[in-house]
Amino acid sequence: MLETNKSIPQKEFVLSIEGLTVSFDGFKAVNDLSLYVEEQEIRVIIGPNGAGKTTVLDLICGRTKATEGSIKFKGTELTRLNEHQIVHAGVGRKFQNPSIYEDLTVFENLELSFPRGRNVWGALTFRRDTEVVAKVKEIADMIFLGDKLDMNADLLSHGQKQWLEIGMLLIQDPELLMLDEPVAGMSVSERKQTAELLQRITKDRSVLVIEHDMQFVADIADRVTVLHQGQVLSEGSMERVQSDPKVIEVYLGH
Amino acid sequence: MHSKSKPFNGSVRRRFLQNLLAIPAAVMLANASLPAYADSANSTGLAVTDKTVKVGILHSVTGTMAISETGSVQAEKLAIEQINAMGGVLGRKIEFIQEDGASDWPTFAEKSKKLLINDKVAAVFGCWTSASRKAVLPIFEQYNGMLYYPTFYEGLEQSPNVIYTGQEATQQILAGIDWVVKEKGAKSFFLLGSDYIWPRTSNKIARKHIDKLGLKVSGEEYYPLGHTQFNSVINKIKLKKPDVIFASVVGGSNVAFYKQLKAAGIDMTKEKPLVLTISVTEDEILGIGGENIEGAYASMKYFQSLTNDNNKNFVKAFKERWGKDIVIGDVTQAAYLGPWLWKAAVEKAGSFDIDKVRAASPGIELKTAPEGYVRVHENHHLWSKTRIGNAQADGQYKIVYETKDLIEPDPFPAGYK
Amino acid sequence: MFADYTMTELTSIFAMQGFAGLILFSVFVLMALGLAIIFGQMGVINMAHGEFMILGAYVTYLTSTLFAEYLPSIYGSYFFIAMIFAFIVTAALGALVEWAIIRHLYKRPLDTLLATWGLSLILQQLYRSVFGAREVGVTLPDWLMGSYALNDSIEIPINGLFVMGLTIVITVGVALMMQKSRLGKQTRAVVQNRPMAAAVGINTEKVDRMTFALGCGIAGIAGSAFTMIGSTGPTSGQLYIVDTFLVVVFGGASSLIGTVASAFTISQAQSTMEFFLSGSTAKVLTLLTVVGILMLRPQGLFSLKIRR
Amino acid sequence: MTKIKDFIGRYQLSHLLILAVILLVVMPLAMDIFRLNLVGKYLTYAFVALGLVLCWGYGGILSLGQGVFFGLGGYCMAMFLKLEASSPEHTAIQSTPGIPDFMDWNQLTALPWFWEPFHSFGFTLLAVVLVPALFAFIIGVAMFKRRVSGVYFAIITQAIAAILTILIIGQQGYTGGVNGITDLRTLNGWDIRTDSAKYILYFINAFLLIGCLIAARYIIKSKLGRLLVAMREREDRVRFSGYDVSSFKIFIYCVAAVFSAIGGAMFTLQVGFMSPSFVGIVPSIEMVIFCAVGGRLSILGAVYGTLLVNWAKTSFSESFPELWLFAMGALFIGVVMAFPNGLAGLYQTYVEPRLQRFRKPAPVASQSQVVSLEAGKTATTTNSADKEYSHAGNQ
Repeated sequence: MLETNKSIPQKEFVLSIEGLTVSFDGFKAVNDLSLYVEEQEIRVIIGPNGAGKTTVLDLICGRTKATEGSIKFKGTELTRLNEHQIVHAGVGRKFQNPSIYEDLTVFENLELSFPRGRNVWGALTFRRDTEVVAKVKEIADMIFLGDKLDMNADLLSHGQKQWLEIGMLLIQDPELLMLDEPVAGMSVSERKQTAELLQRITKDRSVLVIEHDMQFVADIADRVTVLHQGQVLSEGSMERVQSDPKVIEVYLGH
Repeated sequence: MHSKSKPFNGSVRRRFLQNLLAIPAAVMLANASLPAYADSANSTGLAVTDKTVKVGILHSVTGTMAISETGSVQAEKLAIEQINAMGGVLGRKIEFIQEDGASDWPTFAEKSKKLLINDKVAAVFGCWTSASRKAVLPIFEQYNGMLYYPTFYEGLEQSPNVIYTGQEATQQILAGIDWVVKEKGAKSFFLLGSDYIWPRTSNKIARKHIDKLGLKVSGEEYYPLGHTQFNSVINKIKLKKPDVIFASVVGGSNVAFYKQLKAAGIDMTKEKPLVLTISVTEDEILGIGGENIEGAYASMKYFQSLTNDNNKNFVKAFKERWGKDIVIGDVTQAAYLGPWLWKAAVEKAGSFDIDKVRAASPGIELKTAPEGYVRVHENHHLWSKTRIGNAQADGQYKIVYETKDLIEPDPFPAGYK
Repeated sequence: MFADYTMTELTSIFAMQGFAGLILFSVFVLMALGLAIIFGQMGVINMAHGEFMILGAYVTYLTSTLFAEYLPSIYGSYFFIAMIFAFIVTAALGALVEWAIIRHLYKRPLDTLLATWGLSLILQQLYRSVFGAREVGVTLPDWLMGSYALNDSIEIPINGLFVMGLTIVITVGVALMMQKSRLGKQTRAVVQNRPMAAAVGINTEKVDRMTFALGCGIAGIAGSAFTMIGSTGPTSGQLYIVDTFLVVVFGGASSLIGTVASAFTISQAQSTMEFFLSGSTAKVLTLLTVVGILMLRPQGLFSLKIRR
Repeated sequence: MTKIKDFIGRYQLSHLLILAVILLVVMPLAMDIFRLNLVGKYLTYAFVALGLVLCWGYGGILSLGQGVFFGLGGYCMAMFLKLEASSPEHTAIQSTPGIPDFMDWNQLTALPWFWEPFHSFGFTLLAVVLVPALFAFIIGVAMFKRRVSGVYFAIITQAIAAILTILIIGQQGYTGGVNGITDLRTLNGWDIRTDSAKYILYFINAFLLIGCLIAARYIIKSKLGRLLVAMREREDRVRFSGYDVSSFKIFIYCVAAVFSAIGGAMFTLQVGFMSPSFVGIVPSIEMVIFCAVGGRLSILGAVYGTLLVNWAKTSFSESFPELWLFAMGALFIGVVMAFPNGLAGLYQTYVEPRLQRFRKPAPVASQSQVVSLEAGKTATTTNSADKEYSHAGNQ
């Protein structure tokens, strides 16, 4: 572990998690976890079921409150903020199951995510001006839904819904993008497209991904963190992690 | 529109639909088609024809108050039937229009407006709670109607458009307290009531009187309407050991209170403490169960067990009309007086006109009243006797005391003006 | 305020007051238990719960009349039979209601609130048409209405003891049933994962119906027991509904222990405050406290902290 | 004018116009003043139902205590009117002239401090709106910041209604107790009991209602309206799109409270009294029913639903006084089970398609928007139901 930490170049961290612990009625889902993400890094978290992967994302975005520890995002302590304040700070989160507004059209889904008019008064006086329309179109093209703007979101395929949710994050231009299993349930060609999409959109931001699909992980990851029982088991490049005996034991033993 | 007074035939549904559709039209027609009589018996366009006169009955037949108001409806219908059997009023048969106040005060106001404006009734017999009376009062004053109100109540009111056939608080309370002090040697009182205007005002009157007699009020408690748990207050009573529990609990709470009082080992027949209630009539005992209130005393103007001939006839007629198991309480009797007092006033005035009936009302006597004899006071309340009854296991009261004279109604007792 | 009384008096008063609190506790548990099953396990908001209770009371009334007429010799024991009848009748009505109304609304829990409110109106009018608008007096066997004198100043109402005993029996019975019996296990399985329960061969429709009927049946028993302490009239059921829901919600809906704990807390708070303050003030303060605590713990007293 | 047209598409404008014509022309012509006054009374409930469409239909917040706000608005107005009716000349027979009669009966010798400002009509008008808004704001902050929702919120509002009822009844010296505040006569010297006053009040009432409808329409059409729909679907997603969900819930709850309060104040003016029976649970649930009958997602439906239920109630209770509860109960069950979208749903399913055939095709943009919105409506109910169901299972 020490070795891994040393190998990190002295760049500024976008996200630094230190000593993070959360317990549910005595069960420590995340236990004294520390994790650092650099600027423009694509970090993938893997680990067996129940390792605490999703809980870590929940903790970062404020959905779950930490019992102990700190989460610093560009110097801001996130554990003290509400969910929407964390979003305003520049953290975006995609859920495991596509979480979109199925009653609304693709356009409206993206429009609602457009970062303007986020308070009551703003929402009442929000107008659909050219800036909004242009931005929505731009994002829609990026997520391969440029021709489906007027379609109701519940009519999209599962993969398209995943893209839409990613698009809803992109329109907010977050500095840290967190994706929980972005290619789950996608066809092979959709996976390829998604991998390309991720490569493209990570140019000027950091990305934290949870994924099970090892091929996909290998395609996109700068570095990989393996979680086990709420703690970091191993960290480093894909090859390095794959050859770590502890990781092999956990996966085979599982 | 008021098809309910006729029996239904096969086409109820169609008739009903017709009724629904006909409402707006019928309202206008009804206004237009009213008989334009202008004789001396009816110079103000009331719903009076050569053969009939319309009156209203306005009580709750649904909702929480239906429990209490059912008896009043029955009494008023019985009185109307008896009057019709005797030839009606000024030669006209009485037809009644019954409306449901639904235990909801705005509904009372709405229905009273309908009765006065649309139906042009010559009198309304109705209301039970003070709140419903307060809600309709401005309407009766504005449209100049006549209301016969049957319930014993807190007083503090005197309207030219209402005849109060029940007792106001001082009539009921002072005699009762005097009696327990004199006959039972009571020195201390615990006042317990439901939390609304009648018990609070009654207890104020009681407290003032008790103070005047130089005696002690050892506690005063109110519980929300509909409260069902009285064990705490019963413990308090046990702690304070008053000579008298002066109770004005109403509605469903009554049942809970007396059952729990008995279960807590307070045997009311031992009179330690003695229970004096102003709210439990024979009607309420039906729900409480005679065995659960046996020994309590009630102070009011009428009990079913009165032995005068008027009452014997009344009870007999009432049971013939509404079933042998029925009981009659104070308010039911007072409601029965309404149509009779109205008839007497109309006949004295020789007219159905509200103003003339009002002018004729003070001084009207009813020698046939089940409670004995009543007379209408200038202030529209009744002169009446007050009696103390001792509750028996069979659900009836044994009358143990009766004031010698009629008590003058005093709706605005000194200190409340 | 206690200066006027001797120590013995005070001791006995506090003993009796404690007992009054326990009676109130039992009453709350009895009221809430049926609802806790229906609301907690099935998510159905049954606004007609009070009317089911009153049905139990009316059944008790009918049974007592029957016994007085035909079986006066064993009148003293009619109450037990009445409770059984009350359970059967209300449970049957519950099953009927579930079949006719509730099962169509499982996906819309807030709508069950409206539909059962309509049902409560219908039941009220039904009682009024059948039994009359007046309250009926349920005559109780003499042995139930007395009190047991512990010493000179402490008297324990027997019906209070009876209600407490009944509460314990029913609570334990329900708890055992939910833990051990087939229906209980099936109910919990259905609550936790409906499709899976169906997949392993549980007849979920039947389980729903039985659960709803069970909840209503317990309401019926409660109503039967309440003839000892309260009134029986067409609208008496409405007196209980707010308290009942608060007890269940305060307890944390899904747990029976929570319901019992919340009934205990609310009853003790209310009965203590009633003794020191006036009745209305005590009621207001109790309700305010419950609302306040619910704000702090929206999921009630007993709910597991889990990852959402 | 063009601005109004912007947010009420021409299509909806026609419906609103029809309602306005019914309220402002047809009703006054077809009815005598007694029935019209009755309709006016019903319309005051429509304010509450309209508020419920916003906070329940769109916001997903079921409040069983809207009567609280209706009552607060009504009481504010009643306090002003009562003070005017209690001038020293009118109350000369009291032991303390110049205070309301019920205070005198309760041996109060001076006007309580919180009554004093209600001598001013301006203050009263402000209070009618602000007191309930503030109260709703406090409840809203306490509840929604703590994420109390669904059934729990419904039960808590019920408890709040119960608390307020007990308080009002118990403090009769200050509030008039169970009788309420009665015998109100004049408004700034204008006798509100005369027929002409009733006509004028009816029109004021109708105009205010139409004003509230337009305001509600604006809210629904704004991004805030779409956010509410989105929140019912995916509250977390809205939160993680950077919105403070609770502030939107508080806002819509306050709007509903203000609408209810305006209705309450108009009720007091038209009926001439205010009583605690409105604050309680039963009327609060009844008003939810009005909203459900009209269609919980339709603001115009709220008005029609209220009128229909109350008209049925009045007719039933006149024709079959002892049976109307059966009919009402059946109506509630029937609407919930068979027509969950109420009258509006029936209209959309059966009437509208036929009308559409006779209609000239509307401009493409607005039509597509309408269609999608309506498709959204039906989808909303089914999807949210699924979600609520899984919630219930988790509890």
